[in-house]
This record gives sequence, C-alpha cells and structure tokens, in this order.
Amino acid sequence: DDAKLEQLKQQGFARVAIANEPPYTAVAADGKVSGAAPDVAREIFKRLGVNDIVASISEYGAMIPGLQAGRFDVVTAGLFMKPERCAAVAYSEPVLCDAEAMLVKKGNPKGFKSYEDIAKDTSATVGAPGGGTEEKLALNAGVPRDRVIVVPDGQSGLKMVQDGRIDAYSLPVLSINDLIKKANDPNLEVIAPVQGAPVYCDGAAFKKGDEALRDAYDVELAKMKKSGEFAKIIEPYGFSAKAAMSTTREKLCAAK
Amino acid sequence: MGPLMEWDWNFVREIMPTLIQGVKITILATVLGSVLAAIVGLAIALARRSPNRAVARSVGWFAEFIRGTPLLVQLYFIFYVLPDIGILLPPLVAGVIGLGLHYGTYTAEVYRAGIDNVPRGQWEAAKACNLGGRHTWTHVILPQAIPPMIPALANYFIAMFKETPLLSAITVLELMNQAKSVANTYYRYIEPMTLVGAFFLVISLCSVVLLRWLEHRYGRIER
Amino acid sequence: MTQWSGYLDLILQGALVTIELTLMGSVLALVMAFLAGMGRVSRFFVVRALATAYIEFFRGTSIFVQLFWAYFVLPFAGLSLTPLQAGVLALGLNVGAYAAEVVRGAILSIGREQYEACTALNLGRWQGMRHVILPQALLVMLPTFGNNAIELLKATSVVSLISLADLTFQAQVVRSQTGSTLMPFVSVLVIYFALALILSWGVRSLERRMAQGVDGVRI
Amino acid sequence: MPAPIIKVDAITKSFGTFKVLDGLSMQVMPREKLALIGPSGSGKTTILRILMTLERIDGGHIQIDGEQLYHMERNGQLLPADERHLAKMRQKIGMVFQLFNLFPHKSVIDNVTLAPMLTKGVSRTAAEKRAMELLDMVGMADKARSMPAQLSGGQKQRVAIARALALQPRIMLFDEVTSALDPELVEEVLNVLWRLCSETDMTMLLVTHEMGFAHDFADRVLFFDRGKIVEEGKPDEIFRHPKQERTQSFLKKIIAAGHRV
Amino acid sequence: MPAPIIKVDAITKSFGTFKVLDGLSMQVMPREKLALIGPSGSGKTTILRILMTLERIDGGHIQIDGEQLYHMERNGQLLPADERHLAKMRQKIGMVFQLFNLFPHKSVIDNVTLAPMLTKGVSRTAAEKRAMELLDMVGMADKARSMPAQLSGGQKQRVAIARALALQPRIMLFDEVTSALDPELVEEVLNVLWRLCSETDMTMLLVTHEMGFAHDFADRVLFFDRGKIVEEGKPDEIFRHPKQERTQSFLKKIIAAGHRV
Ligand SMILES: Nc1ncnc2c1ncn2[C@@H]1O[C@H](COP(=O)(O)OP(=O)(O)OP(=O)(O)O)[C@@H](O)[C@H]1O
Ligand SMILES: Nc1ncnc2c1ncn2[C@@H]1O[C@H](COP(=O)(O)OP(=O)(O)OP(=O)(O)O)[C@@H](O)[C@H]1O
Ligand SMILES: [Mg+2]
Ligand SMILES: [Mg+2]
Repeated sequence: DDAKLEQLKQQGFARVAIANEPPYTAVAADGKVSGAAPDVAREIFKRLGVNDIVASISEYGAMIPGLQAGRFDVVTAGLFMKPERCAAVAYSEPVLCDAEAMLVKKGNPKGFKSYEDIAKDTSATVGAPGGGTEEKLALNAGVPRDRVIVVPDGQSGLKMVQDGRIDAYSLPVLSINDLIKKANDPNLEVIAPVQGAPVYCDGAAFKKGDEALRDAYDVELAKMKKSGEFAKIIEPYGFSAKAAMSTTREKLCAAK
Repeated sequence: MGPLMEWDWNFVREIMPTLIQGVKITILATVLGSVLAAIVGLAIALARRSPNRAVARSVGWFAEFIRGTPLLVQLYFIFYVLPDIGILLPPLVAGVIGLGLHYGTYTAEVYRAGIDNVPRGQWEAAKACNLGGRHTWTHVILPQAIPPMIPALANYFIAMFKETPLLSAITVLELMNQAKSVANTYYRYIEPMTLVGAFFLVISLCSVVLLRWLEHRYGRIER
Repeated sequence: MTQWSGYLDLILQGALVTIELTLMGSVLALVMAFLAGMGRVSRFFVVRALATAYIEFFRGTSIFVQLFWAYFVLPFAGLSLTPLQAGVLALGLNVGAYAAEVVRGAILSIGREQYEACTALNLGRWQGMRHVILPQALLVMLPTFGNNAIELLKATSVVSLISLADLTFQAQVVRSQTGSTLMPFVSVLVIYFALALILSWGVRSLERRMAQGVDGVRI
Repeated sequence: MPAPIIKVDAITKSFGTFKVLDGLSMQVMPREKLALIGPSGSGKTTILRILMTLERIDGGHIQIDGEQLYHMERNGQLLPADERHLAKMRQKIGMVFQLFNLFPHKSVIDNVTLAPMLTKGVSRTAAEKRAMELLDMVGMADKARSMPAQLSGGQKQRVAIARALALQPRIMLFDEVTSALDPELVEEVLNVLWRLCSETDMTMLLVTHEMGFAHDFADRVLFFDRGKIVEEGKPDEIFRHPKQERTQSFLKKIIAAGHRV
Repeated sequence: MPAPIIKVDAITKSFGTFKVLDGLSMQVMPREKLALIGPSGSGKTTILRILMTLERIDGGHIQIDGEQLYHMERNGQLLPADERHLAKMRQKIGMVFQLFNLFPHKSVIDNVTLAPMLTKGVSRTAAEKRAMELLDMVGMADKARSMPAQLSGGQKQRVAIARALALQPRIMLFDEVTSALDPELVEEVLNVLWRLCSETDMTMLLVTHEMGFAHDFADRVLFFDRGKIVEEGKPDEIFRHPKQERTQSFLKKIIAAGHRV
C-alpha cells in the first residue's frame, strides 16, 4: 500500500539529514553517525523492514529544501516543530524535547534570565544558529536584528563567547551542555532553562506527500514509547522520554 | 510540487529591504578589501624583488601559501584561531583582512607582470640618462607599468565581490547570509537564492562593461 | 591519542573527496574551456553568442548560487544528480568559464603573422588552428591553467552546502567533535597547500616539456 | 604576346581615412621578375599583401591567370569572392615575409612539409623527400631537424623561402627578405634568389631596399610613391636615366648614403 | 700626446658558457671618432653596453678619463664599483640605442628634458630652452609636443640623439642607429651625426653596417670578429688595403651585395 516504504525496503536504506549537533546528532571519530535522533530513526526503520540509514550532514537551512528536492527521505536532526514548519513538511509524533538555554561567561555578568533581558541591555549581543528557533525567539523578544549574530555552528558560538565577541550563545539545553562538557572551560556558565521560552520537541520530518510512510513511522514510534525501548535509547543522551510522551504533534503544530 | 517551485512576487517584495541591507555590507567589504589588496599586492611584489634574498624568499613562500589555500579556511583561522594569541578582530575587519591578504597575493602577480612587461630597453635608457633608482621607478617604470595593470586588477576586485558570501562563516551579515537567514525563517529558498544570483549577475555584467572600457582606456600603451 | 588517529582518518577521507572533485572538475573545466574559448573566436555569430552567454553567466553568478541550483533546483527539472555529480558540474562549469577566457586570450596572443603565414600557405581555418595556432597557444595557456586548477581546488571548500564531506567540512566535523579549533584547521591548511604545490609542480614540468626547442631567441 | 599572369585594374585601398592605394593599375607577364622599390610607406608591402589575400581591396579588380581574385562570376554576375574561392586562388601564390613567420613549435623540415601534407594530401615520405631537395637547394639540408629558434636570421629566411616553394606556386612574392640581416647574410639570401631565378619558371615580385640587387635581379622595376607607380622601366633606364624628379631625388639620396645602384 | 679618454685593458665577458669578449684591449683618444665594424655576433654591441655599464665585465679593467669604471680605489685597494660610483661615471657617457628606447608615455620635449631636470637640477625653463636648441639641431623642433608613437622611425632616432646630447656627455655611443630605417631616413640620421662631429668636441664610438658612412665619418676603424679586434687603422687603409684575410673576405661579400665602401 505504501509505495515509498516499499521503495526504501527495496533499496535497503533510508537517507536521513542530520546536523552534527551533539547530542541530537553526532559523527564519531570513525565516521559513524550517532546521536539521539538518528538512533531512534535507525531502530524504527529496522522495524519497518528498512535495514539501515545513510546520513548526510547538512546545514539547518538546507534541510527542508533538500527534503523537497528529494535529496533525503527524512530529516532527523532536532528540527523543532513549529506551525510554519508543520506547513512545509510532514512531522512524526514528538521524539526529542528540550528547553532553551544560554551560554554565558562565568557569573553571568550581565544577569540574563530571558531573551527580554538581552533586548533591554542595549549593548548586549546574542548568538544563535541562522534560521533556528533561538534566533526567532530572540527577535520576537525585541532584540534588534543587528544584535542577533548568526553563528554557523556550535563550536564557533562557544569560541565567540570565550573570546567575548558575543555576550550569550543560545541553543537547546542539551546541546549547550554537550558543548561545555567538551570545552571543559571553568570560565563559562549555562543558564537553563531560559525564562519564558517554551519547551520544543522535534519529530522526524518527511516530505509532504509521504504521509503514509510517516504514519507507519508513527505506529512503530508509539509501540516503542509504550514498551520503554524509546526511553532506553534517548535517556543516555540526556533527553526526557516523559516530555516527549506528554505532548503531541497536534498541540505543537497549533501553538501560537 | 513543493512550495519551492512557486515563485511568489509578494514574498520577493517583502524580503527586498533585508537583502539590500546585505548588498550594502557586501559592497563595503569588497571596497575595503580591494584597497587593502592593492596595497598588500604592491608590498609583496616589491618585497619579492628585494635584493635581500631572505626577505624575497620568505615573502615568496608566504604568498604561495596564502594563494594555495582556501579563503574560507583562512577566514576561520583569522576569526577563530587568532583570538587564542590575543588578536580579537570584529567580524567585518577580520573579513576585510582575509579578503585583502588573499587577493593581495593575486594582485602581487599582476604588479609583477606589469613591471616585467616594461621593456628592458626602458631600464637601460633610464640608466643611459643617468637616472637614479627612485627616479627610474617614479618617472619611467611605474607610469608605464600601472595603466596596463588596471583591467587585471579590476578583474580580481570583481572576483572578490563574488567571494564575499564566504564571510557568512565568520558571522558577517552580507548578502548571502541575509538570504540564508531569510530562507531559514520562511522555509522558502528559491526566491532569496535566485535574487542573490540576480544581484551578482547584474553587478558583474555592469562590471564587464566597466572592464571593457578600462581595457580600452588603459589596456595598451603606444610605443 | 587513538582518537586523534580516527579524526585524522576523517580528514584524510575529506581530502580524498576534495581530490576527486578537483580532478573531475578540472577535466570538465578543460573541456568547457576549449569549447567556449574557441567558440568565442568563431566566425559564426550564434556560436559566439552561445559561448559568450555561457562565460558571462558562469563568471557572473557566484559559485554558491550555481551549486545551489545544480543540487536543489535541477531535480525539479527532472535531473537529480548525486552530490558529487552536482559538485563536479558546478565547479567544472564555473572554472571552465574562467579558463575559456584564458583559451581565447592565448589564441589571440599568437601574433597576426602566424595567421598570415597560414593563409600564405593556403591552410584552412581549422587546419591552421589545429596545427599552428593551438600548439603555440597551449604553451601560453598552461601557466594560467595551473592557477585555474588551484582555484578549483580551493573552490571545493564550499561544497558542504550540498552535503559533500570534503576536507574543509571534515575539519568542521572534527572541530565540533573535539572542541579543538587549532589542530583541524592547521592540518587542512597544510593539506591544501601540499595539493596546490603538487598541482603547480605538475603544470610546471608539463610546461618545461612542451617548451623544449621553442624557447630561446625569437626574431 | 602571352596574356599577363597578374592584371591589377584601378584598385583602391584605405586604412581608416588614410588612402594607401588610389586607382593603382599594373600588369605582370608570366616568368617576369619584377622589383618594387620606393620610399617607406609608399604601399609596396600593401600591394603584396593584397595579392596574397591578406588584405581586402575597397575597389577595382585583380585577375590572376585570367581569373578574378576578389570576385567570382556566378550566373554572369560578379560577386565578392567567398573563402572557398580565395582558397582556390591562393594555391597559385606564395609569399615570403620580411620577418620569416616560421612556425616556432615545428622543426625546419616540419615547417616545410606541413602545408603540402595538409592542403595537397601529399604523403609524409613524399613531402619529406621534396622538402629535403628544397632545403638542399637553399643550403639548409643539414639543419632539417633544428628548431627555428636555433637558427640565425639568414638561415631562417632561407627556410621560409623553402617553405613557400614547397607548395609550387606560380607566383612568388618576396617582401624585403633581406632588410633584417647583416651584409654577409644578405649575400646568402640573395644567392638563393638568384638560383631560383635561373632554375624555375616562377613569376616573382620582390620588394627591396637593396638597389643593387633590384638592378641585377629584375626584368623590370616599378618605382612607387604614395600608392602610385611614379615610374617604371628596365633597371638600366630607371637607375641610370630616371625621368621623374621624385625618382631622381630618391636615388640621389641613396647614392649619397653609400649604396651602389 | 694627451692621455686616452677610454682605456680598455684585457677585459673578458661571457654569457653563460659563451665567451663574447676574451682579453680585449683598446684605447680611444679625446675627440676621436671611432667606427666599430664586423660581422653579426662579433661583440660590437656588447662592448658599447659594457662602456654604458649595462653589462658587467668578468675580468680586466676599464678607465674612463683616468678613472676606473668598474672598480673603485679605497685605501689603496681596488674594489668592485658600487652603484654610486657607476652613477657618477655614467655622467660622462651617453648612448643612443638601435631601437631608440624613447619613453613612450612622455612627449618629445619631456623625453629630452627629463634627465637634465632630475639628475642635474636644471630648472624647467632652462631645460626646455636647451632641449629646443637640440631638437632644432636635429630638425625636430616642430614635433616637440608630439608623442613618440606619432613619429616615424627616423624621427624617433633623431629624438633619441637629442635626448642623449642633453646630458652633455664627454663620450657618445651609437649602436647601429640606422639599421631599422629605409635609405632616405638613413640619410637624415647620418646628416645629423655629421653636424654633431663638426660642432661638438665629443668622443664618439659608432657601431654600423654602413661601410660608406664608417669610411667618411671615422678617424679610425676597428674591425671586430669573435670578440677580438682583428684589424684597425685609418678608414682608407682598412677599406682599400685590408691586411687580414678575415677583413678582406668580409669586405668582398659586402661589395658583392651592392654596397659602396
Ligand atoms: N593596418 C594598417 N593600418 C593603418 N595604416 C596602415 C596599415 N598598414 C599599412 N598602413 C599604412 O599604409 C602605408 C603603406 O604601408 P606599406 O606597409 O605598404 O608601406 P611600404 O611601402 O611597404 O613601406 P616600407 O618600405 O616602410 O615597408 C603606410 O603609410 C602605413 O602607415
Ligand atoms: N644576453 C645575452 N645572452 C646570451 N648571449 C648573448 C647575450 N647578448 C649577446 N649575446 C651573444 O654575444 C655575441 C655578441 O653579441 P653582440 O650583440 O655584441 O654582437 P654584435 O657584434 O652587436 O652583432 P650584430 O651586428 O648582429 O648586432 C652574440 O653571439 C650573441 O648571441
Ligand atoms: Mg614594407
Ligand atoms: Mg649589435
């Protein structure tokens, strides 16, 4: 019945887009793809009869166009569900949930608690991934465009805070935690969660038109959530299974 | 068909001001980078002619190295590695320095060719007229060497213009970065990217006309 | 430090992709350079116009936009290329446009007297081109071709836009995995420079071989 | 009287606004040796280049061997010649340039064999055999494998002559083939031309500043000035008893400068 | 007898492995007019370029006006000359090149005034006055505001002579100043040199292929072959009664080629 799934079974693998932003997605020293999102996808596809996933690392901005151009079959990269995105792609049920955090210098010298605090301090700058959730949150909170710095990747953001180029760097909590763990820099501090920022969840994103495959995916995801296997995969990475199970795609896509 | 293929003029109108903001930064970076490249190039070209072999050699290798490695990696290096040794540059400054240094190694070749193209007879005539080193350079060699270089120099400055999108890697909000930001916000890639292409094409077609004129005006010297 | 060797491996894999792109891109660029460069000096208006349009378009728009079109937009026209194919296509066509101007310049740099000697010996246009003009022009082109090849090598550093894991991209991966910025960048700079040196050395020895007997005093 | 092999009829030629030739007419008989002399800029090179079809004419007609050079007859109409017609006509004409114009990337023998092999389909062995005969005739057989850059000026000039001869044209045009050479080399090249005169039945047009040579070599001398033939006649008439004032003053200066005429 | 103004003592000069000059010695007296003749490649241009310090010598000594050219005396020792010493010595010498080497970006008068203004600190008005006199002398006063590209070859050559004269050197070197010109222009340039001979007291060295001119112009003729002086003497001796076989054969060929000697 599902032509797309049949096709994937036949070729034996599904092509997924990832971002190389641990712990959501990661590439190990041997080149192997890991991270919570691909691990979940790998397991579900196996249950669907597709033996493996092949990951290509992509910029966040190129993911949705790539999906639409048929470059990937699914995006599993911590791409948070939001109404506009829900209009552009077909999301699965929630997988990874996370709140927003900010990375600042030790002692939080400017006393940030929320994006509004940054807006109020006319000399403060905040870094965020281009086109990401954090950029939009900061802009919506009233931080002017020229004080929201588009940073290409996490490592660069960390370096820019260290060097004092930006006052805060904003990413999901777990991503920031991972960054600071690797950097092992006692002069940095994490503010989590950012006050007033909602908790977001991602899902596997399929191309519009592949809803049948998405539905099959959802069925397996639900089974895994129930059996506790889901929690076993994502909790070692620091994600909360409960958070994902307490909300739905419907709610997240309708928000605001 | 996804939304990607549906061209939306309203959307174009909406994002135009943002993109124009980016064009301004792009032009600023190009102009400053060109000025720096023109100066750095002359310095390298003269250093490579230095009678001090050690200076000539090491500048030569340095220039080869810069010329042989990608600007993108150099920009990363200037922006993210230099702070470790205490050099903290604002993004635009780092970008201009990167562009200026990188293209300086190209313009150095142009200067060298221009100087080499002044016939040997002119150096000899200057000697036979008993002109000193400085006078030979300022009155005989450079006035003949520089006009034919102008088109080639302009060519590199236009190429530099097209490489400014690399500056997005070091958080400069130039045209390409603005376009990406717009694209990521609205999940529409085709309009901003095509507009970027159109901007570049229009500006470089204009510059082709300018180049042809420069070539015509300065390209050759009548002997 | 076992981890390091793993990451170095990753970088070397990236270098392989870069080399692949450079070689295949150069071949395409060379073909396009000769087609378009000779098209520019053609007698036929249509050929000239086509060649000019190709050259000005690919020199005029930035390589980023071309990559984007080759990878994300061509599939809608029914042509779905692998990332490697798209990368080679965009890089080859882009650098080919620049090299075409080199071909044209070199052909025009051969003195009028050589063309006249061909006429006086009653050689046809193509015969003169093939046996007299091109062999001499090739020698003029070679050094600039070497520079073009190095430019192509360097341009490969932008292909991560279309999810190709080249040298620069792998450096970024290593950087985000290890948190170290210095080491991955220094090592890729060294690798790029080594590749560039190999390219220019290759072109120079080719030049030397071809120049044999032709150089020296010319009246 | 046989028909002229070259018939130039009232041709005009301008470069931009500068009129180089203005209604020039002349005739050359088969096997005739013609010397073209005159001051610099008078149009001597231009007329040779026109005959070799390196320049187009603006008006007038040229017939080579009874056939129109720059025009073709089609259905009784005279049309401007196309490239095919010009190529056909060029087979009858060869030219040796002042600055040799050898192909620098080809050896001496390849310079000579290239055109016969490509345009006449002569086999390599036949072409090389003929080339060696010609190189022998100009005294260059031992340099057959050298590259042009390894030759002196006089040697280059002789190779250029052999190359032009290889196509066996009916008409040969020589443009100041000696002016870049020193006196000893001039001597070498002139010797070759003398032998050519006696051994072949080609028609030859020669532009030169060497009055002595023009005198000894030519059947007839044309004195050019400002794109016009000012005077023509047998060498003895022109050099000993020039009628026109312009010719007299030109020759007087040359004699003053130390040349034998 | 006065001291020689140029004293060349056993100089050697090689290009790579090729020895151009091998132990050449010669002397030139003040106000002497010397003609250097000989076959192509014999080293005539090289010796002029060495005197103009455009080439360095490998061995031997040269004295100009009693001073070492390529060496300086310091504390009784002879050291290789530095650039300052060479610049000082160059003030005594001027050279006119075969290919003129005018500064193409400067007008005729600026070509002539440039060096006096820069090196001698002459004011612009004084320099221009003197330049106009010189240009008048070579018959080029009316072209003072032209650019070099607008001049014919003979006109360029005359400007080059004026430019060299403007520095009032004691010694003037002329390298085949006529070989690129047609016979009428040769005449023009030679006239200028004749006037120079009679009006100034410069020492002149002239390389030429014009044997007739060498004969009339020179006080003494040197015949070069392979970097050696084969024969020297008064023009009449050399041209009428050459003693050496090499000189005889050279002159014979030139006469055969139609030149008066
Ligand atoms: N391509 C050209 N463009 C403009 N003027 C030209 C061109 N070719 C020749 N002329 C002019 O035409 C005139 C005749 O030139 P041509 O070369 O025929 O003279 P010539 O008699 O061969 O002189 P010379 O003895 O100096 O070689 C000259 O005044 C020259 O300046
Ligand atoms: N820069 C150089 N490199 C190598 N060989 C050179 C160089 N300059 C001159 N020669 C050689 O030195 C020899 C003497 O050259 P020179 O120019 O002095 O000859 P010349 O007597 O002036 O000849 P011509 O009458 O042809 O001008 C020639 O064989 C020439 O090939
Ligand atoms: Mg001529
Ligand atoms: Mg010489």
